[in-house]
Amino acid sequence: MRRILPPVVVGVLALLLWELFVTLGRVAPFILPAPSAIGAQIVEQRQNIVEAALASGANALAGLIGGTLVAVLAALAASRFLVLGEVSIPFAAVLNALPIIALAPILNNMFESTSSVPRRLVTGIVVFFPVFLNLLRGLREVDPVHQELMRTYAASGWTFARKVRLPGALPHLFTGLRQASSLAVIAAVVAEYFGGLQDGLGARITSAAAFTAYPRAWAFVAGACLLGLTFYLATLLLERLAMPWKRHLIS
Amino acid sequence: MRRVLSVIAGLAVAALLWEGYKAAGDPEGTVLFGVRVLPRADDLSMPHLWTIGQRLADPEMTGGRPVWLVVLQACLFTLGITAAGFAAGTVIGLVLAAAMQRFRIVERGLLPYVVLSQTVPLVALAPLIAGWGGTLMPSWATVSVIAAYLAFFPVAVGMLRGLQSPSAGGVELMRSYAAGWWRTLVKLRFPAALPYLFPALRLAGAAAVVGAVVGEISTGTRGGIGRLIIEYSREATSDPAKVYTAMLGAALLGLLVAGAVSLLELPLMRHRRHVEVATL
Amino acid sequence: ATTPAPGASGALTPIKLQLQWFYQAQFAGYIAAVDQGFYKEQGLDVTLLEGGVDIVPQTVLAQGKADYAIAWVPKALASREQGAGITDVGQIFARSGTYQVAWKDSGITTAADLKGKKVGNWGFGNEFELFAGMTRAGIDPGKDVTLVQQQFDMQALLKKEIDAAQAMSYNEYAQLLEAKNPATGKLYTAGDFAIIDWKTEGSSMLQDAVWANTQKLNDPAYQQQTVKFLTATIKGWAFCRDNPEKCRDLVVAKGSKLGRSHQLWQMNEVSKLVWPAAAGGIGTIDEAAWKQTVEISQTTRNQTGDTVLTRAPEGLAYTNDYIEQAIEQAEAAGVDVEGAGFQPATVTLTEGGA
Amino acid sequence: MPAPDRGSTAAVAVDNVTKVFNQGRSDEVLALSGVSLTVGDGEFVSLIGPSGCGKSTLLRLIADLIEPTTGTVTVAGRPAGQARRDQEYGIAFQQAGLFEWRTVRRNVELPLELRGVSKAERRARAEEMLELVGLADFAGHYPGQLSGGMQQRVAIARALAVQPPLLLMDEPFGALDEMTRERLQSELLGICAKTGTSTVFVTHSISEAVFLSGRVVVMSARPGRITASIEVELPSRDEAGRQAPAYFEKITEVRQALRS
Amino acid sequence: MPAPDRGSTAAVAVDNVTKVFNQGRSDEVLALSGVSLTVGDGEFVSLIGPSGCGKSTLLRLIADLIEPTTGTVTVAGRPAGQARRDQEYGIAFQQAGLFEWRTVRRNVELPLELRGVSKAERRARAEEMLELVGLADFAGHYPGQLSGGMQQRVAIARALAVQPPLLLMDEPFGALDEMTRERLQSELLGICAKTGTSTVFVTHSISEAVFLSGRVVVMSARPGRITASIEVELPSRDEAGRQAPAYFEKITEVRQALRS
Ligand SMILES: Nc1ncnc2c1ncn2[C@@H]1O[C@H](COP(=O)(O)OP(=O)(O)OP(=O)(O)O)[C@@H](O)[C@H]1O
Ligand SMILES: Nc1ncnc2c1ncn2[C@@H]1O[C@H](COP(=O)(O)OP(=O)(O)OP(=O)(O)O)[C@@H](O)[C@H]1O
Ligand SMILES: Cc1ncc(C[n+]2csc(CCO)c2C)c(N)n1
Ligand SMILES: [Mg+2]
Ligand SMILES: [Mg+2]
Repeated sequence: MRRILPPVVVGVLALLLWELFVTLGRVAPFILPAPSAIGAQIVEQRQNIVEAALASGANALAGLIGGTLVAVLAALAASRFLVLGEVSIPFAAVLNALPIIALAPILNNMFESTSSVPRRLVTGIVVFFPVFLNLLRGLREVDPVHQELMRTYAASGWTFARKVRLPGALPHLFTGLRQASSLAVIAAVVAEYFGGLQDGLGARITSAAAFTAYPRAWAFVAGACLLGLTFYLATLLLERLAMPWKRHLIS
Repeated sequence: MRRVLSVIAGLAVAALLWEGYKAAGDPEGTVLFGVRVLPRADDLSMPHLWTIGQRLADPEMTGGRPVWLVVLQACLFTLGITAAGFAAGTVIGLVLAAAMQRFRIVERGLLPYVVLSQTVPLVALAPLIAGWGGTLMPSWATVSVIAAYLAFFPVAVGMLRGLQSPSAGGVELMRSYAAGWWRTLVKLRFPAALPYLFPALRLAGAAAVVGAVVGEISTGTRGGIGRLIIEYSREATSDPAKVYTAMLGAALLGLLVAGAVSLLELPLMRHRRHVEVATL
Repeated sequence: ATTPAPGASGALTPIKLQLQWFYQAQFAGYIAAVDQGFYKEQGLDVTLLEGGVDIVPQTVLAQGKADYAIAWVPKALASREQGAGITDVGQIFARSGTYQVAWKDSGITTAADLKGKKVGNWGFGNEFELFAGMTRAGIDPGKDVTLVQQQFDMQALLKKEIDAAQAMSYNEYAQLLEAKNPATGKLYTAGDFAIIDWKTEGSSMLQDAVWANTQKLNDPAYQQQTVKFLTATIKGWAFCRDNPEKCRDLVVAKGSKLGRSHQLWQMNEVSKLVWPAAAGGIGTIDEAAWKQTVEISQTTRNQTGDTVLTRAPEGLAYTNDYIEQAIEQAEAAGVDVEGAGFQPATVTLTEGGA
Repeated sequence: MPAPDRGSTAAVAVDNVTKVFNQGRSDEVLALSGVSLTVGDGEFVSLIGPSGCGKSTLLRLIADLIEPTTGTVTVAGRPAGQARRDQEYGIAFQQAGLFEWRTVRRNVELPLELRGVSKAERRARAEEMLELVGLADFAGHYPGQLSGGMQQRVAIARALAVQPPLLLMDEPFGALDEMTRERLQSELLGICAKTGTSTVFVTHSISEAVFLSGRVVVMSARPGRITASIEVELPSRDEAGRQAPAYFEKITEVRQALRS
Repeated sequence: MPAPDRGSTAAVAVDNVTKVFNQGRSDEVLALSGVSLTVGDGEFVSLIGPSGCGKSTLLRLIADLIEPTTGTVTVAGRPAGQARRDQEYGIAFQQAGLFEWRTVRRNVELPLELRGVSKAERRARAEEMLELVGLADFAGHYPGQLSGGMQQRVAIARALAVQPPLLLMDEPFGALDEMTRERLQSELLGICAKTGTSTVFVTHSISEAVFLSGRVVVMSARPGRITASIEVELPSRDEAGRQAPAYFEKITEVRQALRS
């Protein structure tokens, strides 16, 4: 209750102020629509919002899963072979600094703009970095006590990886995934911006905005926010399920 | 030095992969179950690296300036926008973090929205913010606003963690010195937060670049690299290598910003431990 | 607002015109009017604002950040419905230049043939003639075709990812003809493609028009200024009709990233859309064409089931008052405002439009 | 059993103090109940007791880092809050809590800096304090370059920098190994003797409490109260003292007080 | 002074061992030099000495976590490496080093799991060990839910799970407060007596070494060698023993050996 109340109060207050600002200030809807107008559009367009969110969500999910899988494999390899790790970390850091989203038009040409592959690829690449970098750090950071302990148990490299490295890196994996989850949604929506199938939230938002139908555009934006939030919360849930020991912590 | 070498090694490998795939891959790409899983390798989709290099040297249009110069100038323009956005985002992030640290209730009420703010697609914000151009601010500044919108987030979250990082002992020590909130902030919390701030700034730098590039496209601001990507990609049909020169420019921009942030960090982070911040 | 009487004090009135896309020959008339000093003659100092992907010119105009804007009629009418107070004061393009292009060998020649195909379009409200055409042919754009947003180039069609692509006669269509056919090593020719022209399919809508701020039109000074602006604009378009090469050069000098032969082609095609002008002269809004545009806007549905307009336009959506005065003044100055004798040239495209 | 009153010159006077954490909530904790304690001028008092008995709570009450629920705390004749603002005391914790971004010297200067002492004077005082704890040579080092014992010495120098009449220490040697610990104990005794500082010292170690203190105050848990106050007289406070029968006797006495 | 030979049944025999770290590099360290040590069957031997004298190094040599530069290490009559693979010993460190993602029970089961012990037997043995350290009720908890002392007890249970004839411990109680520490010491003695385990115990605390061990081995630093080996006989190893004069005498003897 103490955790829920303040954000709810802030949210309601902000919406009220927004509504008042728009109505009292006579702000035209094509500049800033009122929350009530957006709400009406959300109700009216709910079917479309859900459909578009499913399409964008599918892309985000595919990218998230694909990017994570590749990142996990790459991190395993890089933690196993030292040279690979040495090279990959600065390289990944450099690539991470690039505006990957701008790759979309090129990927559209290299693959097929009529399929969802290019935008899923963009999402996957965006997801890859935080997961890879965090997981690799986790895999490398093994408690020296654990390391010695496993040696006293005469455990093989594979056993060590399975019993110590992987579970020990789990918190790091989820740190990466938390960042990646909402990035995935953003990337999936923004990638739609560069052409391709017109079935997602990004296409709906731009098309509504082009008609100056801002309440409708913001209705889809609200859908995108909700989608991002869903992804984020789903990751949190997964994290709690995967790491029961973190749940039971006493201070 | 080692890092530079390994990045160069990585680039060389990437270049080899590119040309290798061009040589070995199907020009029409590989289609599995109706989905093209491997890209097309034809010159239209994947020009030779030397074609791209050549394109950089050639003039943009007959009698025009060479492409590399155009790209470089666009990069510099966007760099300016990015820097302004980065600076504004950093300041906003810092102020927010300080406010959230100071008042628990502000943190409780605001933090969820700070996280939520990043799920709003830029595409939606751009028209709203673009509307401020010309009246509230020069139109290039609207792009900076978009860059700042993306940049403030890692700073706010990372800095909040940093400001909260001093142990209870440190805080009690300052209280025993009868130091108020402000002095505690200046003498203890802020310096203690630096190891959290710099990784956050690196993220913010990358975010600002993305914001500037996408923002230029969205608001139709001329002169920058984002706009150039769109302009050149209109010509992808007849001049495919040109798009790639603009992409290289964007990459260069990303590197410039990342490098600048790292430089900022060097003198301040000697004798300090390094931490990793997780945003979100 | 007070608009100083031009010439009286010698000071020029600053004017901002929002274009709807990148600098290209589509806007040659305005570019020429600036360059040739036609606006200056009228006491106006016109600044052109370049467009972009997310720039909605009519919104910019309604927000008061431009004095006039160039926009397609259906999109502008949609914005009016959302509260943007704007009025069409000059219908420069008498007809639509939108095609749907397919490969000759695909067998697509009419809208009806699009059923079940992957159909490219631009979105952003540029797709309504296509949707109207399909609707008239009994195809539901939401169900019977796969809609694909085209990128900023024509790759998707050239690679046969889509079966038909949206193209402006003056721009994207030319890009197709500037591309090299890898099979022959030569440029593609018109013979390689089939064109669905919405003018012949009966679903064409009015395009580039000059829009003014409705509220400000109550101000006599703005009225006066509008007439002057339109007069100079007419001169600009007439100049380009008569001097296409010169206008091509002006456009290229503006920094258009597309090349010279491309812009000459575009100049020629655009002139075809302007000239010969509607009855009454360039910019006059033809009642029938307007009605058709409004009617299609109200009935055609897009993929989400929305129509462009939910009701007939209210208030002053268009007026011929100012363009008629402008035409009069231009004629008085010896300008041919009808262009009845306009003969399009034949432009040869080079690779990449260079 | 309240400690005997040492008169009005007392360095610390805790009078019938009760401390309740989270009052009125479900996780309410009665940490201290009816505690009275007087520390005379120049006296060295140790607080010992099982974990969670409220030793730190009592120390933090004296330092005015928290406020008593009932009762009063007086330091140097003033209310604790006033004494804190007047910097009547120096404090050190189990974690040295040095600021890693400041050199050793600037760590010691910190409390002076906050008092607005001039740069030259700050510097001189810091050097002096570092001399006292035997770290003059490390003034320019960063804390990360020092061992745990050295860090703890810097923390003590920092606590002493304002030359406070009262020193409050919460298990300052808890994290050190026994041999380093014994060395620092001797040093601390020397410093306190030289400066005439009164000291309240929280510890878990019986031998440490006995070796250092003039009086060992024993506390019991739940709710924390003072159960015994044992005066300690040793023939000497040095290596010989650690082997004196009186030392071992007092250790046994304190152990028994703790067990009871 | 080499420790006396206890015959061929020795649990541990370290023979003239030298350990050099980073040999041939500029940061070469001679950690141990000519160390010989024999631990008899069922004997409890403590290693004590200043920080950095090589106590942990010696223990890790016995555990075959590192290899001697010269000399040999024999555990239960076999080379140390063989003994490690045969899991002849259990080990515990200052950090409990529990796997936070495993419940207490599964932490204790881990060494059995790696030996391929069947599930049912693993479970039974883990319960038994937890019973022994008094944590049977916490089998289903995660380490994060336990206090430091409890964690350390789990670590001991884990070390004992394979019922090794030899127990190696490196400051296992170093991070605990004195009272918890004393309780665990008594428990450890009980367990060792019950199971007849031989023990090598590294500590910094003189009183701990004396209280626990049959023999205290004193080491000196740079290069680490054994300087004394003090046999300890106490009337009893309980609260009374901690107050016996013999106890205090031995403490003084070890302290002097350390100082010399
Ligand atoms: N801020 C707080 N909020 C709630 N309870 C507290 C707080 N601080 C201390 N307590 C409780 O008060 C009691 C006394 O705590 P205190 O830290 O004073 O014990 P201590 O004797 O110093 O223990 P230790 O020897 O472990 O340091 C404990 O039960 C503790 O849980
Ligand atoms: N892996 C290593 N590489 C290099 N030097 C080492 C290594 N391990 C230990 N040393 C050095 O060997 C010496 C003995 O170290 P060791 O850890 O055995 O001491 P110790 O007696 O256990 O000390 P402490 O009481 O602090 O635990 C020290 O000087 C240490 O720096
Ligand atoms: C995203 C996007 N929007 C519009 C067009 C097409 N376009 C180019 S010129 C023109 C006429 C208006 O100026 C139009 C509609 C495109 N290619 N891409
Ligand atoms: Mg305490
Ligand atoms: Mg050690």
